[in-house]
Amino acid sequence: METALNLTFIVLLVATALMAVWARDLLAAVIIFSVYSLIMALMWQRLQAPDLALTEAAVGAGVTTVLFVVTVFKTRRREEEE
Amino acid sequence: MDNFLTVIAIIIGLNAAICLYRAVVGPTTQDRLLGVNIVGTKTLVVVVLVTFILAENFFLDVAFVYALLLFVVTVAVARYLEAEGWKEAA
Amino acid sequence: MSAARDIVAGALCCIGTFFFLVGTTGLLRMPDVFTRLHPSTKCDTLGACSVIVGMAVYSGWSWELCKLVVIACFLLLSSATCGHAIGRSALRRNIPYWRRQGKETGDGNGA
Amino acid sequence: MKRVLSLFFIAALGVLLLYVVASMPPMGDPQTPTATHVIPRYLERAEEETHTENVITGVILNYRGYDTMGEVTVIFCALAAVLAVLGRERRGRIRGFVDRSPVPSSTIVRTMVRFMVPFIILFSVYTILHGEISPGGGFQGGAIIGGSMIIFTTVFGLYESSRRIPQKVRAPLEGSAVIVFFLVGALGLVGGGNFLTYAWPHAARGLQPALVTWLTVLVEVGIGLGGAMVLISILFAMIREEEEIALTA
Repeated sequence: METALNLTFIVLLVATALMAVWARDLLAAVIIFSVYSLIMALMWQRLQAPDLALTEAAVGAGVTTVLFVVTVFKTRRREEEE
Repeated sequence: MDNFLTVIAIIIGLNAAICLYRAVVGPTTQDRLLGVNIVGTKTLVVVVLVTFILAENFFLDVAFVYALLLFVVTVAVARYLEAEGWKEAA
Repeated sequence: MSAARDIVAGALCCIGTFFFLVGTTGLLRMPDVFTRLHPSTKCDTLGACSVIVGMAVYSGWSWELCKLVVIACFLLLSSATCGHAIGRSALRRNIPYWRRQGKETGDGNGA
Repeated sequence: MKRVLSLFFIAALGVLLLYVVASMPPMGDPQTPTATHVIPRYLERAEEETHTENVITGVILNYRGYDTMGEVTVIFCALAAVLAVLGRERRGRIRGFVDRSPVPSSTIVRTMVRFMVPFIILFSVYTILHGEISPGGGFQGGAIIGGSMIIFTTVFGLYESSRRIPQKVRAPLEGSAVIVFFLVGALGLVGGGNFLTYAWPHAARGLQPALVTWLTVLVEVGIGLGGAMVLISILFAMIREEEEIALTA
């Protein structure tokens, strides 16, 4: 039962990481990456590391996402095709 | 009771996985943002459930920060999307 | 006493999960952003609040009860605000509304 | 050819890493060196040696104080790098991207943010000050303050936000984490101990626990304020439009 819970969220984590890498639209990649951070915070809490979960939720999901969005708006929206 | 809570958490997690479809595919950026908000709410509930599964009650602080930061991210990114195309228009 | 508390908490959790399922269905099946906002934010708020209130019942009289109630109140306020912000940003970016395919009325207030 | 080669290298690296992972002891195994040497020492002695109830805070700020000081310096260097590239704003109030957008922000969001931001800051103060008892601590609380300023800036604009936290308040506080850490470390030297021992061996015996606890709280507050100001400065430097200084400055 516990294994199933862990497995569900690990699969979600890997899926979000792959989607963030594969996205061509950089804004979409940033937004999916914030989901990755949220699920990572849940996994840290699952591993009984609440301090790390707090850091991941505050810095990873909150501050970094907004800074990335600002950067995307300052530069280009689409990834360049080869 | 612990097994019951775990089953509920797994169901909500699978729900979040389905909602992730909207965050990944969603035709407009607003769709993606909505998907992030929904997935975030679901993981927030799972954080609360995991707190009671592990019976470590001070983990609730994590849920608190989670809720606060979800609000911050959604409103900030929505505001930026609102102001998006004005440079080209002017 | 403890058994009754567990039953109430379990029932609230089941209600919350049901509303989560409804919200997910709405998020997947609705045609455009504005209609998707409608089921997902409301059902998610209700689902999350009922699960959190269920956990508050489960924890009994303690500090956790206080924290959980505060989280539920915050969620009640913030989720609605987030929905409003997303909808407004979609409106300002002129994302087209969904129209029924069969009968094109053209002026936008038909169907 | 290049593609095949890179795929081959990635596959080889993956196999190597999986092999290493397979030879690692299982997670939570009580027979590993970490579980037999380090953890029991921390769990048994941390309470009496560091006088903090949260063992993690004790380990981070007391046992591994040098590491944390390095991390604080790294954060400060990140701010220095950002400011070296983007430049600090000159005196006066500045405008940003969302300020000059023709679309004003919504009344509902404004009201909610004005209502929420004090509670967010209150919770971050709780996180900083309660960090030695419950999870949390200086850097987490600082990041939450940074989040509250992010939402305030994006909704009310950089003009209003930089009026609330002007540069002459922000600039001296940015280094407070490093300064407080070094001062507390030097205080240990003055008292006759080693650098960063948080201890005065010659002080009265009854004074020692309270002293260690209060110094830990002081370091937490310093890290929290410094981290928050660094994050806010990075945000302001990034969303600022090029030196557009308002006339009423």
